[in-house]
Amino acid sequence: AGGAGGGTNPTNAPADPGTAETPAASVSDGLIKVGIINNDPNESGYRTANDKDLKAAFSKENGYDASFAYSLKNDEQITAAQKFIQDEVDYLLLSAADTAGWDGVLKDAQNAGVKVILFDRTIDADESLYEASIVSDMEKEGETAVNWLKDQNLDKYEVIHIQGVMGTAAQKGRSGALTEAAAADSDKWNIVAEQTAEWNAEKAQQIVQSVIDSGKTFNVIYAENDDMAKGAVAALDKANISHGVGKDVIVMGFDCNKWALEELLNQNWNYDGQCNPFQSEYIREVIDKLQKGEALDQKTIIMNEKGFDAKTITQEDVDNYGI
Amino acid sequence: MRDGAVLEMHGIYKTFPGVKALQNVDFTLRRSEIHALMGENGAGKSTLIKVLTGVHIKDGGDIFISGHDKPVQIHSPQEAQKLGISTVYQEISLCPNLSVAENIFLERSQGLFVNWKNVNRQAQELLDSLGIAVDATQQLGSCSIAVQQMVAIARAVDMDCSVLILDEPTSSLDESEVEKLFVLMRKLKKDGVGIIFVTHFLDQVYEVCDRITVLRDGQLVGEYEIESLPRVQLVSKMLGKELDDMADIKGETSDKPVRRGSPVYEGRGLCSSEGISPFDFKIYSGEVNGFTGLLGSGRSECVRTIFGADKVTGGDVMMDGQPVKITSPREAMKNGIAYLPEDRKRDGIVGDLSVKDNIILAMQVKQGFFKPISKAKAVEYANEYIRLLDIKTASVNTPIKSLSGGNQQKCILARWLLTHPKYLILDEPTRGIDVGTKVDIQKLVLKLASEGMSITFISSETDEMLRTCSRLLVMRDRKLVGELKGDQLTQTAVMNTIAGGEKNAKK
Amino acid sequence: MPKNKLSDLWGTISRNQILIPVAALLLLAFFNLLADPTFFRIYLNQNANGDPVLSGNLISIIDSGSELAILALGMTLVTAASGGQDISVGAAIAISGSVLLRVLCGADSRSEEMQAPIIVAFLIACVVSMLFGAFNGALVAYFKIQPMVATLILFTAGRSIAAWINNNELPIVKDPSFGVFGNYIPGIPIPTPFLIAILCFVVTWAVMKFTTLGLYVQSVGINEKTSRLNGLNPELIKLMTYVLLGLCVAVAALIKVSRISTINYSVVAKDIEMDAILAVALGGNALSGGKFNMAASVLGAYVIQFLTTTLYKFEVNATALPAYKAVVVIILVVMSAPTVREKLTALTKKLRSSAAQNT
Amino acid sequence: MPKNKLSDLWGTISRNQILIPVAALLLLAFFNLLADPTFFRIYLNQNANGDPVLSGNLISIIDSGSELAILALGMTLVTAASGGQDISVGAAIAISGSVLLRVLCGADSRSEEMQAPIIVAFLIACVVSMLFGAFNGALVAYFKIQPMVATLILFTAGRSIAAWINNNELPIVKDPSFGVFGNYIPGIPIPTPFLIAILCFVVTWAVMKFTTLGLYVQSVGINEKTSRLNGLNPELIKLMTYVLLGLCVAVAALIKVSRISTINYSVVAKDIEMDAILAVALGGNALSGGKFNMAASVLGAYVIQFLTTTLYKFEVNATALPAYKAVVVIILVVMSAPTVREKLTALTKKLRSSAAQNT
Ligand SMILES: Nc1ncnc2c1ncn2[C@@H]1O[C@H](COP(=O)(O)OP(=O)(O)OP(=O)(O)O)[C@@H](O)[C@H]1O
Ligand SMILES: Nc1ncnc2c1ncn2[C@@H]1O[C@H](COP(=O)(O)OP(=O)(O)OP(=O)(O)O)[C@@H](O)[C@H]1O
Ligand SMILES: [Mg+2]
Ligand SMILES: [Mg+2]
Repeated sequence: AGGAGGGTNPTNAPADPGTAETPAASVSDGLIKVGIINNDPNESGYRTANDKDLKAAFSKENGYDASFAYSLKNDEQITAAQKFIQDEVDYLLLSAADTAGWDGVLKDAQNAGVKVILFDRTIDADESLYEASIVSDMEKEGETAVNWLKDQNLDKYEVIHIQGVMGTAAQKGRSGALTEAAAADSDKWNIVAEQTAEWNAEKAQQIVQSVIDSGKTFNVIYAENDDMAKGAVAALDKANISHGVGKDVIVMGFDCNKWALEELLNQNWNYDGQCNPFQSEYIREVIDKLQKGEALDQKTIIMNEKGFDAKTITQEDVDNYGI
Repeated sequence: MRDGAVLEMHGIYKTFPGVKALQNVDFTLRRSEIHALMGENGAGKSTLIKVLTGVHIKDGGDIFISGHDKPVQIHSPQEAQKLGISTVYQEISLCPNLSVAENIFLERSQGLFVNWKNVNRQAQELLDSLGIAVDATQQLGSCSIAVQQMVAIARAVDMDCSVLILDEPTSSLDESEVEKLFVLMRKLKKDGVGIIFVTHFLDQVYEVCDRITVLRDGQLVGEYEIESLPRVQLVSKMLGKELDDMADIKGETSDKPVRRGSPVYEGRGLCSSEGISPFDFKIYSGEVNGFTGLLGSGRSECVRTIFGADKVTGGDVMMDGQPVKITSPREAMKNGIAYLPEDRKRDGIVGDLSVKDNIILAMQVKQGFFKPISKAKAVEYANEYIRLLDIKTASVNTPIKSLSGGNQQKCILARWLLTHPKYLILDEPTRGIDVGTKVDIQKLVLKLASEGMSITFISSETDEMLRTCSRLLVMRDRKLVGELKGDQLTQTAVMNTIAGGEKNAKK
Repeated sequence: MPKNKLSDLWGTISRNQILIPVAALLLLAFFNLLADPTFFRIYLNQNANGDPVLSGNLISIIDSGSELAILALGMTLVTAASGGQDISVGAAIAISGSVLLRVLCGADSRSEEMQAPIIVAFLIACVVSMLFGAFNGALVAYFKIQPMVATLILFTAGRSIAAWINNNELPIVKDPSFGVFGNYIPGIPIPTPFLIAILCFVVTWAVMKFTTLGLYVQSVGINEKTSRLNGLNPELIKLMTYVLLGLCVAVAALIKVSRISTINYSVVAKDIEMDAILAVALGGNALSGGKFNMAASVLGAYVIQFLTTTLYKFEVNATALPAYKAVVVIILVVMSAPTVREKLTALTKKLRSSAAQNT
Repeated sequence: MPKNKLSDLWGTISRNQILIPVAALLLLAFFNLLADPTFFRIYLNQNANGDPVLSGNLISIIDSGSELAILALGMTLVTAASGGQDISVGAAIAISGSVLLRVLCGADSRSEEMQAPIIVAFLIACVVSMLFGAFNGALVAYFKIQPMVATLILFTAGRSIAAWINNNELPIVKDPSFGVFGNYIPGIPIPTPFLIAILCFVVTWAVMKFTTLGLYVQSVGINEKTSRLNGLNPELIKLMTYVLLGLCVAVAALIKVSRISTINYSVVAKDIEMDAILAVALGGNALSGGKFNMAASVLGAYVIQFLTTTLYKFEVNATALPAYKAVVVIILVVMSAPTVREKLTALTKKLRSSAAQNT
């Protein structure tokens, strides 16, 4: 799945079962028919990579006949799911916009014999309604990052905490670990500023700028995504505050954008946490097992997610894990 | 309160930024009388009425109403209505995209529940009883201004009132409709209603009124019995000048300039999307001509077609013998045509802009985008015309919408005069203008013509047109039906030609 | 002369503003019919609880479009009276839904039983929602702030307020009886949201028929000064329309939270304000206020839902989805633009006159 | 009588609409001064490249507020002429920035060198942006669609288009010379965005001074019919304002992408449309069109930025941030509401007359 990061193939790959080519053959081909419901790929670099990965994996060559539907709205996703059920797909792959409201459709799916696999996000529904759920554990991402930070053994942690859009799973998970760590050891840890930049580089820049302008000292920037880390660094550069490996301020980001990993490689940043968008291999594994009639070891499959340290990162990592 | 008075106002003051609109004005209205409120444009007539009806809050003074022993405080039109004061304002206050019935009902509705069928029926009965030929369910905006005006009157009249205020209700009515209105007013008067009547038509005052109150520059000049105040004196009281003879008011001039040569403007087979039948028209340099006809006969449509204000759908135009294309106001302006529209509020003023900007607008457009008129120059132009036309305004920077109706009209006239047109079209320039200024405008028209400008002059008052025009084009049912000139220019001849259509039609 | 009568009829229709959403609906329906006649299939089956339910694309449309249609009612009034739109309805739904759940769940967001009768919770939500409506209305009516700016405040702050009401928790109502409003009433195969919507239309229709509300709102919207001269109180009337919109919001919120028995503050009813405004515009109503036609707005709402369902049906490319939607909407709105309508009427007139000459 | 002169001056000021944003600025400044006088400290230090730069809160404000101020210029014109607002400016910035980067980076989003001179890229971005502006303008002017609905299309589709222009990639310009527009020109300690903004104001001022744009736009906004009868072409003028806004958008986009040398389609300039509209409203301009005051809008933009910086400075709770902002904005907008202004003028009058009586 690693190779999906690069490439420039346009997004409108397969879709249109029935209309494009060999309409009669499509079902009897022995292709596995999947309906994939995802969030809008323009939402973020993460989502773009995720979509590309899925499109590459569920191709005709790989034995799949895949249809895609995208929306950031739950209602629209449910509508799409109903349609896939009517189209009698074999598998319904779902990255839900919202955790609730899926019971009805999933029951319909079950009745129609459609197997449901959740990816990227869990939902509030009975476990019996889906086969497997392949997710990132945002809390774990946060813990990994905070543990890394703890390992730096600073005398004092003066952290600027730049949050994502409040209430999102990523924000909650990544904020949680830091808040906990700061509360646990309040002598050593101090949150200098905590503000939401709504995933936006410029807002992050303004927030850090504001901290600098008010003359506060800090030595860690904990930004909940790469864009915001980038904005923060722009503010540091303006004030001539050094950052990176062995410098005054430790910079931490998430999502492993390729350019962000390159910053690590150049020692400008210190840490980048992965939020793994390459879920297709996990999903295919599940489908293979189900096709063979094997049982799954567990329902909830938590993906492997790394945290990269500027001291140890290699060009290979950048190529493999950059999105 | 005096005996028989239904309404008394004492020492009323009202100031607008830069204008003392009313200063120590007294006014008394008795039961069963029609009381004319007279004065020049901007004298404060409408302001007095608006103070009375709670549109404006007075700065000082007391208002007494019969049946209340203390002075009443009127803060809103609703309160005025409750006190039995019913009003037709100068600017027609109706909703054009509602139906006639809805408009009538609006004023009188109380409570939240209605029966729409009854509303329509009652409205129709009311309209019929007043002889207004209109369908109650028709959208008001599609009726002519005259009908709209009658609807506004009908609506006010139908209320249970002891005071009825009519602020220039007749400015857009023709004679037969005015007559209908007078019948109605006399009937109400007999029923004990006190009526305040504002108009600039002296004939009408002397026809129906019992008493006259004259205002000048926001101050009371006096209250007079109609018999004791001959016309000449009334005018001199309004203008504040002694006048010796009627000739001055009538503005009679002996020599109407008629000049021949080649036509300045000549149109053939002109027609527009508004449905006017194709017509031919020409005007010579230094000539004043006009369109005449009944209300809605299409006079305005003709001139709008000439100016390109409506979508022109056909016709050839020559100016000074050269064929030109005029399908938009811009092209007309380029060719030296100017047009003063009849509906000043809708088509004339740019309400929020200053008097100065309003005056220079057309000139500026003619000069072009990259040649703005400098501020100093603009002020100079504005002041020149404020003096020339005697426009009453606090300053050149006052928004035009706060000027009195007549003064707004003068600003628009100034706008077009400033462009020094070859051919000037004036559609009802004297509507809502006081006697003094009316004469001034007529004189101005003749003066401009004598300097070589061609002018088309439209007015609902036939004698005004007879005084200024050397040629009259008669319209009927959106068709040009005749032309009168020279000796034919008499009241009777005009009337006959206008009416001729009916005879013909009956044949 | 049947021909003449026919063209007469056509004339009336083409002048009538409801023509526009109807034409849009027909157009979409026709397009779907051509592309895939099965689009219109409706079948009866059983849902997970064993109750009979109707399903099919058309049912989905009337089901999912209901909240929008209900909002369109209030939005039309607000538009007509104040010549502007309330952009805070989405956030207001979040607040109202949050209140509803707060009352139902009490302090414990995972309680097994409802802490209050649904009707009580709903009434409280209505009151809160109407208060927020009154807040917007007061800014617009008394402080003369442009509706879009005035409602921007609640638009920005609303979802924070909603989260705060429930202490940032996402309460879930476990009692299935609450799900009735967003799904099906056992035994009735028609989606409840649609039934609620119909109830709302009937009430609105009755109000329009038996009261002067419509007339007052229109005259205030057309000319505020005139209305005042006519003895109306324009401020009060404007305020009232916003309060009524608040009521519509509460009903829509009930349906929304009932659909999923919980709420997600940041996404519930997201972007619904734009759709509600579009519905009003598609109904041929002038967004600058004045005359209005409620039925047309409601149809407009269903047109939008029809369009959404159609786009899903045709699996348009994900990246292009908003673009497609936008393009269709623009075509519809252009169709309903006054200028184009005038042209249409003129055309009809011509047709009629030529028809008259022929007979 | 100096007293009288003073109150005269005060009278003039209180009637002047620029009073409002100025008062808002003073209010915010005063508040900050009370809370922490060091807020206003400005100091000179060196940035990472060793160039001297000014910093401090005030510098941050004039720096970060520049895009908004530039947009406010165009938005004011659009508002004045068409009596509505363009809600697509954020999406348009995404498009324009995307074009800029596409031209600079060519097909390879990670290229080390720029593929075209910046000026060429910028000009192309300007043209594209003005074309989109013309699209909006044409819908508004010729099809008479309400601005908000007309621009809704680009608002919805814009970010998809932006993503499509760069094949969904996020190009990065590596050449440091590109960063100049969003940061500092070596040797000049004032942030470049502010310099660009000043340039824009000067150009605007000159345009207002040496052309009749202001008069035309206002008269079209106040009375379209009259304007037509005076030889103006209202449609063309409206269209022009949208095209000019397009130009402002391109400039703002240049600054935005230069700040971080890349673009993120989904978040760049997010919600900036609302701020731009607010800036116009805070400047005391009627959102329903007509008379306008550009300088007041620009000040309005900086007021908004001042507010944002203040809120950051006071470290308000992240969840409550929108609520705080909304509350302050409402206070400012209410202050600038015409009715309140009238009351203020009346008060002044009273003060003056009592002053006159005393002398
Ligand atoms: N709202 C206002 N704001 C400022 N000045 C006003 C306002 N209304 C009227 N004025 C001024 O008050 C004076 C009196 O105006 P008013 O409308 O009462 O005149 P009028 O006698 O009715 O004139 P006309 O015959 O032209 O209707 C005028 O100078 C006018 O400019
Ligand atoms: N906007 C309109 N909608 C419908 N009918 C109109 C409209 N404008 C004018 N008319 C009608 O067209 C006819 C001719 O109007 P026009 O204004 O040219 O007449 P006029 O002779 O100038 O009369 P007036 O003295 O009322 O101005 C009238 O019957 C009028 O009712
Ligand atoms: Mg008057
Ligand atoms: Mg006329």
